[in-house]
Amino acid sequence: MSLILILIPILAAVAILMGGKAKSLATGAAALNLILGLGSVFSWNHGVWDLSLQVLSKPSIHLALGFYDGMSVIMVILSVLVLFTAVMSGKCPEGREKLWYSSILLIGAGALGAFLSTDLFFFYAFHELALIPTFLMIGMLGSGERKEAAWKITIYLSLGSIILLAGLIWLVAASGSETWLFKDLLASSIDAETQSGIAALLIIGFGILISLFPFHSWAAPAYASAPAPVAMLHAGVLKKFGLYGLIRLYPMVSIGMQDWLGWLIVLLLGNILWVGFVTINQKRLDMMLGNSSVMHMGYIFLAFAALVQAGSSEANPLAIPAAVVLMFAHGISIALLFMLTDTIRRKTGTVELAELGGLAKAAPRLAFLFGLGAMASIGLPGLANFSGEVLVFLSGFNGYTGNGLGCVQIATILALWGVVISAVYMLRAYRQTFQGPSVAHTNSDHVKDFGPFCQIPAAILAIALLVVGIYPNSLLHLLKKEPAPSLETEQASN
Amino acid sequence: MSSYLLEIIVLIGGLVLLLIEAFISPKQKFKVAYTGIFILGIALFCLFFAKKGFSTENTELTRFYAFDSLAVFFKGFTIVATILALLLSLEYRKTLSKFTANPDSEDGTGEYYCLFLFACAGMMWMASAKDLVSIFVALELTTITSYILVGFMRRNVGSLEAGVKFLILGALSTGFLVYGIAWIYGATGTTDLALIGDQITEKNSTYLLFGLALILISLAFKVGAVPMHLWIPDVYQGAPTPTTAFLSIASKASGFVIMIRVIEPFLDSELGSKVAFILAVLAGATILLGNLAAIPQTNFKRLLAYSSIANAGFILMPLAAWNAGNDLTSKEVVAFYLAIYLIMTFAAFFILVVIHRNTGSDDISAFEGLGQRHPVLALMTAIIIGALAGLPLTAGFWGKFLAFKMAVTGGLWVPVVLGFIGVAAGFYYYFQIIRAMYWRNSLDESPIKISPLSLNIIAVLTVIVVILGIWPQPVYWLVGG
Amino acid sequence: MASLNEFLFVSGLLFAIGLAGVIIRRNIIVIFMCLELMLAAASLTLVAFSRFHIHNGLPDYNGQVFVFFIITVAAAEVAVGLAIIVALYRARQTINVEDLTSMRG
Amino acid sequence: MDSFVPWLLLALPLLSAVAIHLGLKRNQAISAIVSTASAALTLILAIVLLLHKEDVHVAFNWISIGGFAGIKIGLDLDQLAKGMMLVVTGVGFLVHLFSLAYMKDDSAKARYFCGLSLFMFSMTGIVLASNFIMMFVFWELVGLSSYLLIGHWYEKDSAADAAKKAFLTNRIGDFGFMIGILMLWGITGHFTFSGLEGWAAAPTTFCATCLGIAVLCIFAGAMGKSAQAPLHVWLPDAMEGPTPVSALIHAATMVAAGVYMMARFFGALTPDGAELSALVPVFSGQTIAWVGGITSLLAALMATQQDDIKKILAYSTLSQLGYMVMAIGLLNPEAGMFHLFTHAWFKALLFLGSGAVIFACHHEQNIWKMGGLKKTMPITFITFGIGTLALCGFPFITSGFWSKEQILEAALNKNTALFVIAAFVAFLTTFYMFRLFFIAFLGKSRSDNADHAKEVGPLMYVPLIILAILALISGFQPVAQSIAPAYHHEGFHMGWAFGASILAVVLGFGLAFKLYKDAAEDPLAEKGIFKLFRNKFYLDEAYAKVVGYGQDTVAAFVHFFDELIISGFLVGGFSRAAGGIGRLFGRLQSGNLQGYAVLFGLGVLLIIYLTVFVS
Repeated sequence: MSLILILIPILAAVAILMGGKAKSLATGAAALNLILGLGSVFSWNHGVWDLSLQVLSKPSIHLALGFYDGMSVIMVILSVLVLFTAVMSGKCPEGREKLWYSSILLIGAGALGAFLSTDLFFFYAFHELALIPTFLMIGMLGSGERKEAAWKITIYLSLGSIILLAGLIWLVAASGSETWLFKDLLASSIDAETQSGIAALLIIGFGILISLFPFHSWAAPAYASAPAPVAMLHAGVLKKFGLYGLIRLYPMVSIGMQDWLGWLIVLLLGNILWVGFVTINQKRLDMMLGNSSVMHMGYIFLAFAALVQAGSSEANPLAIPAAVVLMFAHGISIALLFMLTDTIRRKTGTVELAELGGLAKAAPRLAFLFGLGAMASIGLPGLANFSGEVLVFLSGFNGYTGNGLGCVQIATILALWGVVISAVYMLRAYRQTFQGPSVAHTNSDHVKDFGPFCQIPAAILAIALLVVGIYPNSLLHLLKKEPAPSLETEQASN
Repeated sequence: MSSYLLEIIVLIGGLVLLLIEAFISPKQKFKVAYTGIFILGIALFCLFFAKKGFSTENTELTRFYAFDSLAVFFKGFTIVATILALLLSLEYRKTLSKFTANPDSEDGTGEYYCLFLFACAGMMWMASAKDLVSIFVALELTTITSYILVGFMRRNVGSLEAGVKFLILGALSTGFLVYGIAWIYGATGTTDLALIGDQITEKNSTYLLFGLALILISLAFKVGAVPMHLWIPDVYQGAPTPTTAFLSIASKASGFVIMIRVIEPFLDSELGSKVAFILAVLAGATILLGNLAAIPQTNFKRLLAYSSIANAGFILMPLAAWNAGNDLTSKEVVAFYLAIYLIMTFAAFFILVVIHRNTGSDDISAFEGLGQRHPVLALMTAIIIGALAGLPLTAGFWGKFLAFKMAVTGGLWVPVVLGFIGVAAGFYYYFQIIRAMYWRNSLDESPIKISPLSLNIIAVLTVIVVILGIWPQPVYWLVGG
Repeated sequence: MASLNEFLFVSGLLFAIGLAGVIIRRNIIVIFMCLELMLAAASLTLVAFSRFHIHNGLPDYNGQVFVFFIITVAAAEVAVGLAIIVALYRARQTINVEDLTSMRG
Repeated sequence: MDSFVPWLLLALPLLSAVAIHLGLKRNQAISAIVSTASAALTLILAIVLLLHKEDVHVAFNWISIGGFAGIKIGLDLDQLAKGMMLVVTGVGFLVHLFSLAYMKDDSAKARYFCGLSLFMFSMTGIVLASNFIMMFVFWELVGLSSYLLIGHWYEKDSAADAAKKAFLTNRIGDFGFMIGILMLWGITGHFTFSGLEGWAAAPTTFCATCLGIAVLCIFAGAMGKSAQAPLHVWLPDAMEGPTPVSALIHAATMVAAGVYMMARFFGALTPDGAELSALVPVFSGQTIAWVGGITSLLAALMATQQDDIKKILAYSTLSQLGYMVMAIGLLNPEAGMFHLFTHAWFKALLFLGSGAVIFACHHEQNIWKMGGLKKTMPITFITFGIGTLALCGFPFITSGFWSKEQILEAALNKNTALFVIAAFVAFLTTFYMFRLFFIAFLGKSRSDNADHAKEVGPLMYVPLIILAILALISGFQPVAQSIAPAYHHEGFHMGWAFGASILAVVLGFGLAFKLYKDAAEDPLAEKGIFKLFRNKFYLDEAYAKVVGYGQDTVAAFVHFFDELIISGFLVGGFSRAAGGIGRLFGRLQSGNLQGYAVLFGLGVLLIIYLTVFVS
């Protein structure tokens, strides 16, 4: 079943490349995936989703798919939601439909594959599969300084992947595990000294992929230049791969991670405060959003730091749920914002904040949806991000007894100031774009609002934000269930 | 049936081809290549479908000749590489005839095809050679043939310059090989590697290590390891492209098989750690230099040359982390790596030839606009380039992956770190091709012309690269023999 | 009779002279001759080892046989090499190695 | 009581807001009616609940995680909440009613009522919240509705900026609030008020200073929401919103939420009438009290020199909130709540009255362009007068007197300095209110707009009358006792406090009468210290500078360094280093055969050395 989820977009992409009707195939595939993916909520721990094929005997590597636990389910839901809406958003340049839609589908397939893999190798490999079309799309069909941006993201993320791979190989070698399956790896143990080195590689490797400070300079230009669906998928979904991986592998290096707790905290505060200030100084809506997405990674890292400090998910039961909810929320909200920024770019012809103003008059629906996304991203209660952020802050103070502040608590307090910073830039941008008197680019003769049909993708994301925001338990319940005992169907191929 | 019949088939086939070549009309010279492919096909068929029937029992040559799984794999490898090189020569013959006897006919191209068979026979023998003498002779058969293959375009200054450089440096390395053999012989009184292995002790270690160092110099030259890599960029760039492909794949592979044969007794002896150390140094230096020097390159052929140096470094890594145990052995990893390397590199050279025929240039800038001029070729190129860079889900990943795994298990931290730097640099320079294809526009928007032969071969190789990327197990079936 | 060490010293010297010639001389023909000198040095080493390696009262002739192989190979190498050098001369009118720098970097 | 009735209190306004947004907005009139009806229904429910004497507690799990106590969305309807509910729904309903007329011709009436309903929902959430997280949720949501309503006329730059400023200033307060909640959670292990109560009854060992800091952090939230100095700057700007909004949100209810929250919090820390000071260190209370006192003084001073009718009222709100906060800080939350209760009615009255005036004067807000409204708008005049008296604390007949007396009493008992300030503020209050009253309503009209003013319609004056009645009677003991019994109402003593209060009213009135009885322009304007008052102590300018030079310059610097060092130097350095080494290797590749031979020779030496001589 899991394989179907990955194959649908891949096959659709192949069909598109062979000359099928690009748009309808892509939309159909993504819709099918959405239904299947949402359906998994009810059936994920029944075992029907599991698959395990050995593709290499020495070392033993399996094409193993399935839902490892509730976190995978949540990430898959995020992926199918964003994939579906990404397919429907943006505007494909004339004559490039094949490239456009097949790339989007491949990125989606890669992301789904990564989150569905229960084998460390394929977890890594699927992510790479998703990166290549990302690079290509930014370089070919992006806007603005697309080539520089694309080259930068290519080099950065490749480097990150390499460092990560080094960490993963070392991890497996040190664990002594016979296979690369998560279940075997997580059942093994590594001595403390080795853990430290592996943890460093994982932090840097995953960190580059997540745009952890100071490896963040690729993110904003790439998102600003990327075609809307690519920015949505990468910032919304693919970037979460790194965090997902860190959390997934954390139990194996829990001791080693503690050596780096101080650094982790410094870096995450770099994300929140340093990049926060960088964001305030942005003059363009797309760059502002790109930087804000970098900044918000810091909060998820904060939850991770809290987990590291506590030493296990039992000692800090809040950290992982906090990170997961915030990952989901950030994914949806940033996808929504990138989608709408692209809409603004197309409707008004500019994303320079100085050239915008009063757009709410001509495009109230757009203004509402963008406002919802903006409010979500600055952590307004009732929208998903708040649920995540409040859990992050709680996880930071978990175990605090009132006798002096630990480093994680201080980080939490400083991170809270980031909430103010994000409100500053987000409201400033919203004020500059939608409020005030209309200007040449935004008057109502020039700009038309969303049609009722065009707002469907945005509305889907908005609803997701609302559902999780109003009732976070809808996601958290998924995290509580135990995964199904994995099927022992190893079809050895030798 | 004796197993060296295989070499004899190829060798006699080569001689027969020379005869045919002499009597065939200038327009028909390409038929020589097809005949050569046919002969090699027979040899391949014999190798794979009758290998159970071969034996080396009770023959005079047993002392010099091994027929183990390593030999079988590398014989097959050589034959496949030669077939592909011949196919590539067919695609390249326009350029070839332009710089040989008579540009309009294909008068001067016939011998070119025959030479591959002789070189192939030499390499097949190398795969089996287990005595220093037979190693030397087989190696020289290949090397001397290669001199001609490199300098074949006698009206092309680049080809001749490459030929001379190869000749001088090649002969120099031969000198070191012979001198090294002499010292090993002096220390042990034998040239049989199996007997040498029994005599390796701490006592005579200085002579032995001196001899081994000299042999390693020569073999490093053969595989293109630093610091004996200097000939590679110039020779690869100047030589006719099929020769380059042949050198960078088949020749390198036979260099490695000999290296395995020579160092195996040393690595299994009490001097093992010393030999492993020097190999690790070579590996680290080779990876670093190959990858970093590739960064500023603008000529794709020269880029591939540096990449071939870099790959030699990656292959040296599992050898340095020597493991002959029953888990994943170093020999398997080397064979695995080379098998995948063959597929990717030949695909890259086929693409290069196609581009060269259309644009007359080997530069990276010749790839500009390929994404629009021929989307299918561009896609396949992207996959091949990705594989060369070592992206997961392409075959190229697995070679590097196993090499790294081996090195990590063996605790070779410095080469591993350098290796990762190298892979990162690799992403940088390989992706320049992708960038040129997709992000840049060429002035010439006309579609690329590509022969069905090339297209099919590239397509097949690409598909293999993808399938092996997801499911690499079949390589083990070949490697395991 | 001279000892093994003396033979080895001479042959080593010859080898070094050959190598030095390859490095120093600019004329390709001379370089090629130096290369042959190196092979000859190696052959001398082999013969010396062979001569001083006594089996059952007889020298070990394996080494001396190997020398014949070396001579054969050297001859083939010279044949091919000279052909290439001639072709080069016809194309460039020079056999000076310093003129062969069209490819670099 | 059926547990579903409390939920209705929350659900009705939310449903109304959602319905209006999703569909009803096409028909503006229906939207307005739906919203008003929901307000009316909640008012009825609130009264029903008030009559029902028992406390009601309902809750459902909002966030539940294994190993963590979880967070609930729960409603605590005790006496404190019920009384506040009455204020919220009562003022809310009247404001809805008033808005029907006031916003009649607004093109975005539906959006306006949607915002009002959203506010009613959020405010109800704050009042009924059973725990701090839930309170924070709704705390932010009232901030949102306030943002939306201040920015109702978003095309005006001033309105858009004011909305943004309000939101951001509140965010700064909420920064502290969240830290406070987290620290409190760490110290006590509870978010819920009932949990805190349990903890306070038998406290575990804890660090008292930490608790004091936590209390102050939580108070920071109140400072933002209740606009205490130095976070007060948003409230005067918030007057850019429609006047009914100012009455509801920025006078009667939302800005009082900070006081309510502190009362709720301190209530939870003092189960069964225990002394608060047993748990909370003295410095917390003192700080809070001084913040309140200083705010009330500064705001009152600033109010004396404002010309905009709404601004005067806004500063007076600040000043009165300062009173309430002072009462909280003096550990007498009952007094603060009592003042909140009475203040809500008369301040809503004043704002709606000013709204009526503004409406009648065609959106003229400068009091110097009004005048003589006594004749043209008699009902407004009378009700506004009642409101003014109540605000000044006119003895015995107004509600304001009773509640202010309590605060003065508390100050007198605990801190003489604050008592002096409070008394002085009382004097200032009377002074500036009568200044406003004289200039706007008496004398001659000073502009065409004021000339043509007509009495407003019944939809507007009925709420005024109702509020005027409440402004008079709500402070009397029997009334207060029956409506809001939780707001502890001590008997009244004749004493220093009473004397000071009388003196303040008399002096204030006298001075205002002397200066402004028939003034055509302000005799104090541009005079020394009054200029300072008029310019709000230049605080807004100072803040703009801080934001401009502090935040934006820092941001520009950081951005510059980000590009230069991280992107350019660090990362660029690596790639340049790699490329440079690559070119260096390329230089070895000289193309010269002899060069190669030399390198070959060196390589030979190296390998031989490494193999043979390195062990």
